[in-house]
Amino acid sequence: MLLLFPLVVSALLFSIGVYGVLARRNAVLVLMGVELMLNAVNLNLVAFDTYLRDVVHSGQVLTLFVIAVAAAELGLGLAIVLMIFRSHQHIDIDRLRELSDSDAADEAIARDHQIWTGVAGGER
Amino acid sequence: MNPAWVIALPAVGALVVLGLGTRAATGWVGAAFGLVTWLAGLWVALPYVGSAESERHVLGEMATGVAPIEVALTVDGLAALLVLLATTVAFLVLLYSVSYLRDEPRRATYTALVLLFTTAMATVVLADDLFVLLVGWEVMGACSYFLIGHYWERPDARAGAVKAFLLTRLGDIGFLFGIFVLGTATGSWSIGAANESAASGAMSTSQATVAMLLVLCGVVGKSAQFPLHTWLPDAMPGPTPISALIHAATMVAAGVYLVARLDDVMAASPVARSVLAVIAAVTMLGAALFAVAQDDLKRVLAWSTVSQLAYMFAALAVGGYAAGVYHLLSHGAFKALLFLAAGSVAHAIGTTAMTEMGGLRRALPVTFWTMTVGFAALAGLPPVVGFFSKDAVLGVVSEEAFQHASWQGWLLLVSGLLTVVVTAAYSIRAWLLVFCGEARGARPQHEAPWSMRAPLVLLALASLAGGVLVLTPDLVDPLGRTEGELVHPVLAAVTTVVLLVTLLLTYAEWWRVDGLDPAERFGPTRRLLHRELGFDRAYDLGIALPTWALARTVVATDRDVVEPYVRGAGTGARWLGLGLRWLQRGNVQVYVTAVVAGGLLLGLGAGWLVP
Amino acid sequence: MDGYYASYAPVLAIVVAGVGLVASIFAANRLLAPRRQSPEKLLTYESGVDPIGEGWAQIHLRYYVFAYLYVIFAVDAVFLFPWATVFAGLGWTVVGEMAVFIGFIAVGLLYAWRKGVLTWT
Amino acid sequence: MSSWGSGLLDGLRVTWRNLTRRSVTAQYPDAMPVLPPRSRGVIALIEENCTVCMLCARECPAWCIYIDSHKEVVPPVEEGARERSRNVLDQFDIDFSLCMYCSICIEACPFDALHWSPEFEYAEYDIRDLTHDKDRLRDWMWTVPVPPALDPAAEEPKEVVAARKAADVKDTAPPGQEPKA
Amino acid sequence: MAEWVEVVLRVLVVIAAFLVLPLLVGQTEHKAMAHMQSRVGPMYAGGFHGWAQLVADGVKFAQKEDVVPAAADRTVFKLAPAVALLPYLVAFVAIPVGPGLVGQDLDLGLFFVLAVMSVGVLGSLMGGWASANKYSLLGGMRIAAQLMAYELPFVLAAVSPAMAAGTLSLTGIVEAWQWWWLLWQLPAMVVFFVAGLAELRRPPFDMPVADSEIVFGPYTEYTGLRFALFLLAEYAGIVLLSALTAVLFLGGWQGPFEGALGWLWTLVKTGVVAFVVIWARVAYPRLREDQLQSLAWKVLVPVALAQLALTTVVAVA
Amino acid sequence: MSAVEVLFALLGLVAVGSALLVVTTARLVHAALWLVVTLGALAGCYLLLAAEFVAWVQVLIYVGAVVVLLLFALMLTRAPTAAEAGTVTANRPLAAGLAVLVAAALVSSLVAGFRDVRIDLDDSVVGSAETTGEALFTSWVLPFEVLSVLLLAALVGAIVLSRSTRGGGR
Repeated sequence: MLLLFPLVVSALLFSIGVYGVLARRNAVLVLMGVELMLNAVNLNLVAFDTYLRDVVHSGQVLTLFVIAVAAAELGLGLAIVLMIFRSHQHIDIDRLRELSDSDAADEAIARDHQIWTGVAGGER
Repeated sequence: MNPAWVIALPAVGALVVLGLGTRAATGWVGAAFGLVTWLAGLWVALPYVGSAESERHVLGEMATGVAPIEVALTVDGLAALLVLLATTVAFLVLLYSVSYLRDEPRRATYTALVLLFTTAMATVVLADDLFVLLVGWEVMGACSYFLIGHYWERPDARAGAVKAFLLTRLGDIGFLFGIFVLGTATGSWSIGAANESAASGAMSTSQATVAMLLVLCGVVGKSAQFPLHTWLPDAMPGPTPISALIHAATMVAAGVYLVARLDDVMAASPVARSVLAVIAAVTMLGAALFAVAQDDLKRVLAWSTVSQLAYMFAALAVGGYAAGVYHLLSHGAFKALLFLAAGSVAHAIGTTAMTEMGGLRRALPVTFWTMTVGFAALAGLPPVVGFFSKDAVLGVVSEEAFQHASWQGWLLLVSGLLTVVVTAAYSIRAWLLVFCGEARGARPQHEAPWSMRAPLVLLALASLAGGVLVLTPDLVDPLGRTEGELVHPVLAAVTTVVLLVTLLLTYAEWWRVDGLDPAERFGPTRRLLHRELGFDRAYDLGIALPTWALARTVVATDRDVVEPYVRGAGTGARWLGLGLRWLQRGNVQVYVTAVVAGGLLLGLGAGWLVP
Repeated sequence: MDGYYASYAPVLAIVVAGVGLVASIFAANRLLAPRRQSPEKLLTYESGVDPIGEGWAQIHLRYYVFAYLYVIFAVDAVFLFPWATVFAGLGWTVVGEMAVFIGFIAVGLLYAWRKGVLTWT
Repeated sequence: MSSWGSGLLDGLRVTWRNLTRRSVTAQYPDAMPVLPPRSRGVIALIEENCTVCMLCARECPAWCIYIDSHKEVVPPVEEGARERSRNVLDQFDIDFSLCMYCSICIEACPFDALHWSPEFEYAEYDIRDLTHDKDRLRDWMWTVPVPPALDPAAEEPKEVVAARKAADVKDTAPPGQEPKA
Repeated sequence: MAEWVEVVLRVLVVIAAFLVLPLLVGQTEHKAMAHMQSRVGPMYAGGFHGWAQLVADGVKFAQKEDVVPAAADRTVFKLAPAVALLPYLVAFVAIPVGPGLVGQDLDLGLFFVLAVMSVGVLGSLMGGWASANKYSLLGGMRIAAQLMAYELPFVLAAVSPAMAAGTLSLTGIVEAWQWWWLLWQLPAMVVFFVAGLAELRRPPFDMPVADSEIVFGPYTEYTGLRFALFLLAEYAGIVLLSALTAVLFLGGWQGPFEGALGWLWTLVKTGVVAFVVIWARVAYPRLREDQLQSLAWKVLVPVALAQLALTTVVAVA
Repeated sequence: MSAVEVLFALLGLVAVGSALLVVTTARLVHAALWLVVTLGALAGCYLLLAAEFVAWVQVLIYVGAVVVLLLFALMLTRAPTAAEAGTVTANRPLAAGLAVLVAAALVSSLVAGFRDVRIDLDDSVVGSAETTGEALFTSWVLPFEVLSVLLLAALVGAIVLSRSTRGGGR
């Protein structure tokens, strides 16, 4: 079989995953995009393992590790998403902007600055 | 039997105990595991006590970049003795703890940690490979951290735990590099290989020196020798049985054990031996002097441990392998006894401050008699075991001084004899303050229950009978590493006379002004000693304060010099930032898009540029 | 009937056959069954009471926690299978490796137990 | 703990014992069931006894009795007396798809117009057919069994006691005086 | 060419077994359960003791109207029964009945069966969600939670005989089986069986479909043939569980006259286990959801882990 | 093309097609179900690449567990049966462009690099449980043990996250 078969499938899956991560609004769907990308990597690993006839089976073993790590990672990610849902009642990524550069954020930074350096009063 | 059982059993016990939680049986289950471990220890160790044979069990092998790490255990004469010591003391401590911590809410973790501690010590003792030893060594450090901080509600316990952890860790860095040096020098991580290559001369003197100096860093930290000695007394807020465990058989003994284990490498490096001799000389006298001035019974004992460990190092520094090991064993017995007895006192009156004690002889007869034996051993009174072992140490030191006329020998001999005096003084002082005279503070409620008394009696018997070992030097030195006898009659007579004079003088002093603390005789020096010559303060002044000062300078420089520029840059940046601000919208996906696009550009660029 | 691919031929065949079977059952049903639909009949069934709101109800988070517990342990259990086939040949070292592995996870289980997560309240 | 395990075994034992015994199921359509006395199969109506007092319909918890009537004027019994009006039953339906066989209507009837019949085989294909009109209810009356005999030790029925008292009074009282029942 | 014929034949036999054996179990359940409750069960269909009752049921189901609620997600709703059923069919391929009498003897047959069975949970979850019904959704979630909770002891217990035999091939496990394994692997067998019961949502583990609480869980909205497929899946599951228990723990075709009657032994053992499944349904009351979860996590998982340790020690020593 | 190649091409097509649906469908649960199809097809691919064990692990873990987790999360965060409006952000055209670019870059470089390279599939199992197990427990012990620590950490993390909700917000 042409090595290109799995490689191209993997590349396409990866790009689709990229699209999913970038364009999806629902946080759970974004995580699905991540899963697609991870699976693309796994396919690559397995394909090269078979192609190279690796004695220590790096590809397959790493795939197992990736699957395990991905399961743990996804679980924690989803737990965080669920927490966000509890506090915000939605999980739209583009509406979660606590970390944006806003005036409120500026003030918080100034406050922290004061605490750390002991300088009374910011420049504002 | 595979020696791995001695390591595995307490580990399993720790898990079981942890699972039991705060049930009533927790302590007993722990003690049962202690007993089982002790039996396993007996089984494993007894055939090798006093035998020149050794047996190696390879459990597995791990490949590394250099030499493979062999997960291997070795039982030989030295290891067997220490296995016996460690498992016995651990069992007694566990038994003792059943009653001592009866009402303690955290006794599950406590018992589990004691068992884990035993596991770690057994690992250290049985390890054939330096890395395996290091694993035990570090687990022991972690356990001691937890146990010292057992009463973490108390600030002094927290501080003591952190201090112990940091200081021993400081030394362990050196130890780790020492292992690397040994490993690269011999091409193997095996302790036996290191000793062999040193003995055969394959290892150069400079390699041995570097390695041993680095290893000594770890040893000094673990065994609380100068200059890393300050953690041990501060570890006293931990539960008293733990002190017994740490001081007698495990943690601090590990340092001595390691030096004894690497005796051949040590012998290959005169420099390392000299360094060790200086450290031992300074530590033994200094620590003994500190012990004189303390008001807290456990602190007295702690300093005495430091001082006694220095004796062992003194012996090892002049090649007195047998004397060092003998003193290690003897000290293990009587120091465990002393601490457990101190615990019994504390259990009865609820404090360890000697200013609160006095006249406890009547109320606590068993504690009194056993602790008297302990103090006698500590002071080195014949015929208790301490007399013989100390005599053995002083014997090798004096041989070194007289026969080889080396400055190390003289230094150690003078320091050792002075320490004998001081040790006798603080022993009898503590004895007097605790048991004689008027009751000063709390009245004892009760003598300890049998599970606490039994270990005391057993250890006291061991201390009394331990002198017999002198008759069979092969037991402690089966390979005949040290020439010469363990008994030195002349020296023994001299020290005994000195000792008795000191005891009488101190007693007379106490008798003269009834019940006065003999330490008051030191006058203002006492306060200095009480503050332990201000080592802590010195460390603060010498290390912490400069660091703080540097930090403050940096802050000031930053604020007054750098800040205006920064502010100027900041103003400029703010204008820039206002322009860029719209990018910073908190939308993660926009950021990720940028990252992916950037990565893609880089990749494409690399593809283009690199043919 | 040997060789790797041949050994999976029946599996493939049964998947295809199964899909065909289910499809044909559904097709038969389509032909045989009557179709008389009314809005009443298509109403969501809530024990005879008219349904209120949509078919979604707030569901407790513990479902998720239990599922996650399983995922962790399933990942764990998966490694047991290759281990089961090789451990007898490779000896105690491999047993020790797996003991450490399981030990860690068991500590997790113990932690969950002690924290009361395993209690469905 | 031991009780927990033994409970498990008990469950298995009991079911196994039942499995090995003969089943007690009545093979109904093949063998008719033996009904106990006073079985509540269906409600029968004696139209003649009904005075359209509506007590039954009002007491019915399931609202399954439908009664309709009209008034008729009855000529005076004797000369000079007032005319009387009386209710005539037009419709008496019981909807057995609603009825819950509680027997309240039968207890409530002051004139013994309603009775239990043990007949139960009146299933229908159409639910509407389960509403029985007064003729059908009347027909059920023929299946109403004779009340079972009283226990030997039972109290005498009130009616009998009253009747006997009346008879005694009649026997002993001087003629011309009607006894009050 | 002959190979293809053989493949087709094997597949046909597997499908036939898949369709017939669950009916047998179902009929046995009808009758045994009735008698355990002092009833006689179905008596008419087919004449002799109602033997054709389930066939009649099937015909009835096929004629019933297929109702999809207006609020439901039609596609998912319709696909769910198939997703619930097919994994069991596929898993049947790897179950050996006798030496060589197997759909396909896979090298990692045990793992294959477990992996395929774990897909079935999706069917219930899909059905529960797609019905757009609160009871269904809750039931679906409960099923998924229950399946996941019990999958773990199930898998752990299944590893034990594989460890003992040193292979994952089901045929290999039967061949390595010795009679004393009955004792050695007893805890694993109990855990496996109990967890399997819970996986199938059989009473006493039928909380997620408890009719007195949440109607019929995820199957509430299902009618006709689709409902029947869910039922078929349940009974196929019983057969599969019983066969797996027989193969993993009871020694499959091992027994007297195993040369000629091996296949019969497997079937008999399977039948006995299936009967116990039915028996348990009659004998025990339903567990509450909290009891359900704590049984899995606090009893079965630790026991399974302990059994693993025991197996390891005995196998290596 | 051999049967294996045909099958692989088909499975690849299924995987890619359903993956596309995963990221485009407007119904949340459908996305998860399409993901099942993708993962299943990938498991088939692994089977064809003779990595037997990995394939069934993929089924057991991904299809049997991870997807259920995803479905749980979707159902806990309200997943209506009807199609939902606005499941994609305004970022979409940019994202699509980028994805296409990534695909083009990857595929073109892969084609350039491995144009005529063939995998030799000689009907032998590359990844049976035994071979994988041996590799895993002899050469990969350390990462394997580290993995257990990671799983423990993840477990504790999830428990902490789920418990902190009881105490009520910040």
